[in-house]
Amino acid sequence: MKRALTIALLATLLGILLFGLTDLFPPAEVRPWAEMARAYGAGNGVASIVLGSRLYDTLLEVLVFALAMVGVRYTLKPLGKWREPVVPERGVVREMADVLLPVIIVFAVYLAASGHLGPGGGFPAGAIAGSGLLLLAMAKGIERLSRELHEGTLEPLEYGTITVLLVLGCLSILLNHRGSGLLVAFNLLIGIEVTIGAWVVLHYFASHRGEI
Amino acid sequence: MAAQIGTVLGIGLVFLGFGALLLRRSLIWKLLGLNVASSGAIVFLVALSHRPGAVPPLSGYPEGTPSADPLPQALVLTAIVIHFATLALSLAYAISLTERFHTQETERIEAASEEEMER
Amino acid sequence: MTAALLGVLGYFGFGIICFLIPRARFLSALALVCGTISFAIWAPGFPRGHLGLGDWAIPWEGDALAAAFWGLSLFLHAVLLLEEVGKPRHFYALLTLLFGTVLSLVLSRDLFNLYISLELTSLIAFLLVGLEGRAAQVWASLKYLILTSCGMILYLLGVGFIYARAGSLSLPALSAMPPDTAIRLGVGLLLAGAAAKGGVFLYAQWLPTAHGYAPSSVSAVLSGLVVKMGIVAMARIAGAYGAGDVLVALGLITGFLGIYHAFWEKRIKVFLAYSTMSQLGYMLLGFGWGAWEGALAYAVAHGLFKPLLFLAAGRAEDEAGTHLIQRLAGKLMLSTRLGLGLGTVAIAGLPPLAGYAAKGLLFLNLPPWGKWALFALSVGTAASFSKLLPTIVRGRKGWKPTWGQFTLGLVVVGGGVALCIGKASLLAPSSLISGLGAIAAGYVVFHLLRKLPLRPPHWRLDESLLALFLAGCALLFWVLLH
Amino acid sequence: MTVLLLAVLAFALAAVALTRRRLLWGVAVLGVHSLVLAALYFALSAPDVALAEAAIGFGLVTFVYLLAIRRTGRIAVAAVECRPLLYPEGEEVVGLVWELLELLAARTHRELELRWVERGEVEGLLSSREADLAAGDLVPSARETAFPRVPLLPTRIVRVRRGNGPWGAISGSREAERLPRGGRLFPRRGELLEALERGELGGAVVNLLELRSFYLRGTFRDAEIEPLEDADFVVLFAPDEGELAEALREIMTELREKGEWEELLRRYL
Repeated sequence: MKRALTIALLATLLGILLFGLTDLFPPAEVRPWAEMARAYGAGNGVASIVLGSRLYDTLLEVLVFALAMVGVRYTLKPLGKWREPVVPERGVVREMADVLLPVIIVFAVYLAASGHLGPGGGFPAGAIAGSGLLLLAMAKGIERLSRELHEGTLEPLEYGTITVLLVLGCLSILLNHRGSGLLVAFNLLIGIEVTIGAWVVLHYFASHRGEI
Repeated sequence: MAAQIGTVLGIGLVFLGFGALLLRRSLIWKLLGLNVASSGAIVFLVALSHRPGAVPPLSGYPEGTPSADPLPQALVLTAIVIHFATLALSLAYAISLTERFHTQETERIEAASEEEMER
Repeated sequence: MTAALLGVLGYFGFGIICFLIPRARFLSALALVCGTISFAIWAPGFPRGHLGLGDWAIPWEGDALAAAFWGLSLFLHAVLLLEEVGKPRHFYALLTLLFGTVLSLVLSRDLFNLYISLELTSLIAFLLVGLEGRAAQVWASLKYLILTSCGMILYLLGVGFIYARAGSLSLPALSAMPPDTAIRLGVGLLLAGAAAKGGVFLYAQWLPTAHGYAPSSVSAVLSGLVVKMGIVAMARIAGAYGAGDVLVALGLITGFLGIYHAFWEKRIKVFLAYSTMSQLGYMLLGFGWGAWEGALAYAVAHGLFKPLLFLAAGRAEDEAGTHLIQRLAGKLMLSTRLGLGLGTVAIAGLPPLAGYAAKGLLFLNLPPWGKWALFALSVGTAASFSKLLPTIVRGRKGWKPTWGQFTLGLVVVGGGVALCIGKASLLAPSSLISGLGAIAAGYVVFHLLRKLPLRPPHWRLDESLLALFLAGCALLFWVLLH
Repeated sequence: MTVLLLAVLAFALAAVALTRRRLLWGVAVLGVHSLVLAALYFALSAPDVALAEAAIGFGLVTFVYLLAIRRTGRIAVAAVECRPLLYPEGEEVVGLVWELLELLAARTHRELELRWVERGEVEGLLSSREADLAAGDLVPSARETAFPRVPLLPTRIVRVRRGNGPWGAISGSREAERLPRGGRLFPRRGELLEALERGELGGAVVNLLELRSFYLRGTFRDAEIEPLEDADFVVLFAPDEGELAEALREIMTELREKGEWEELLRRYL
């Protein structure tokens, strides 16, 4: 009964939405963006919007990301640590991890720094750096790396990055200051913030004792 | 044509995701459904940015070639991050709840948490 | 514009730093000072402008609505700083960021900026609800998260429909569009999504548990301010597009169903949460019928007496060691009972308190049958709150008022009196009689109905989701066919 | 054309992922789905979004999910090895109890994580919650009856006597509690058996399945057997795992009703 009702309901929703599509095409003209991108010193239309004309949205988005990570931290912390995760015995994996780490970092920095010219930007760069870091950490033994990247130092760095980003962003909006240097700075800051966020969260998910 | 296909796919994914959200009983599966539904909304927006024969919104293409609309793509970049953030938070909540009640069935979790509140 | 943005920036900046520094309450107070100065500078001029360059920039505009909510949130911030001493620093940090987001949201005139601001407000709300980490709170928070995420997916689809037709995300551009199918559908989706955030009945069945189980100072902000952000978004969208009748319909639904549930609810904070849902009906009716002044006055008034009720209810639970209304009677201190009592008579509309004045303002600008609907809602509110009377009347003598409750109570009385003096028609005999009549009728109705064996349904996650989709589909049909 | 192909693929993958029974498969297929979506975005001339989807939608989301499943989706089993009930065969684990545990995992949407332990470790593992349940060669000792338990098979504790010498039993077990004074304890069954074969022991306190394994090895042809008490092989659960125990009880009832239980017994015993 409930199943049938649910499916009927969703089918209705699907029908309405598909009906709406019939009237949707062709969409409105694309507004010329090249001028605006040039004004911000960007070669990438998307980057010029994300970091330029709609920078304020991006600042709020960074806050959303940071706060969700804060939430994850406060939710998982009371659960306590998981017992020492298994570390692979073979040295090859560990050595590969040592070689891969700089490659991943360089790639992430490249993505962040060239985000205003081509595809890329701070968020994907941070995601790649953060998850790469954790993968390697798992290969090397997570406890070792998390001792080195201590939360006591990461937390001020994270909040500091956000504060700098907020102040810089709002000032650039207010003073109408533009330029590709600013975009690179934003992307790098966002990259740092997302890297820290992703690392901390993945690390929490990996090492905190949840169920069982 | 590509844009139409994309929009239909987006709406289809929303449908699938909501279906899983409503019909599955396990919490983690519900969250997986929510994830699919939100990726559907993203596909929908990306498809709307496309124009026939369009190139990516990057400079360096010859003058006069039609380009895709950068704005929906910019929105989508934001939306992807937001969806990830809420997903991570909800998974953390799910872990914390399963830790306490040792089940993932939403009905049982709900009943158990009501019971806990009465105490 | 500059001043407003700097005020918001101050809130965000101090909020983030609160995470790091032990004296978080002090920093939060600095943010409040920052916001107040900024408010004093921008409010007189109602500035308008764009954040950014070119066609894609985010339009910002100050108006009466923004000013009202700035005033309310600055005041509530001050109250909470007075009320909550010695909480962990992330509590103050989240609170500051929450108020900052609210300040930014009410100024925004851009669909996507509204989306992100709504996400940010509710994200902070999830964290605040689950902050103490009791399982029921975590579950309430997760339910809140799942339901509002569904709403936001609908909202995002709506943004897509609107943008594809209008080529712009700004609300002024939306109002210039011819109402074809895609635009109608888009507006419907946006309204449904915002309703899921805004605590409208059927769309937001997360509200009773989230507001009922959260720590009481958090419930106070959530009920007083945060759910209204969804209503603000709905008012802005419907105002730009001209979909007032949808708001009226939603207002009637949430008003009466909320009262129906509140009437039979036994737990005090959940009862207050259902009452919040019904109170949102007044605001929706006001916005829907274009009585913005009255709707705003009611939003502010509700933002004053509902936090008072929640704070007093939190104290009451602590003092009596139970959350069942029946068992509270006889166990509460005089100060707590005074807070509860003042909130109750204010929400029931006793002249000349804030509730009465705001209802009166709303009443003036409604069409005739709207007046009857409003009167019926007032009777229902008074009836559902009648069950708090024994709790308020009987009790212990102790006297331990808190500063937050004291300030709120003072403003509920003072603001109401000031409004009544300012608007002479509120003190006309006919208004007074209808105000007192509603309370009396409510008390009679309470005694007539309370023995009825009606029990409203219990909204679990699956039912809530079904309700959301059902009501969403209904709304889409309505918008398409109108 | 590419777009159509990718769209159909993405939809099919999502549909497959959401209808799986095993969470791990669902997440894995959804990861592939995300990659296909990234390709689709690329085909729709949105390289920025494609990159973000690959890094976040595929990378981070899948990663977080896998880690979350690792946390929530496991039942940690402390397994006491015992041929026909629960024993390793090559890389695999097999046995009557294993089949039951797999049913339990499917019903509770969780994965099994097995850890071979010695009989004497069971109590400690369960009370420290390091294991959610213990199974295998498990007749609960007096102290272990405090844990929630589900009886599986009736058995009997017997004394077998072959010659002169001290008695032996496996430490921490019910049998060890019935050991006469001066008896010797062994951590594993294999060691007990070897001691018997070397003639260091005159007899042992065992349950019927152990007795059976002794017979199969031909050690006990001419022994005299004295029954001591009736008991049950059980699955023991950690103190707060009443839910899991309830689920297993339901499974057992269903199996008995459908007659599949007899079939299982015939297959393994």
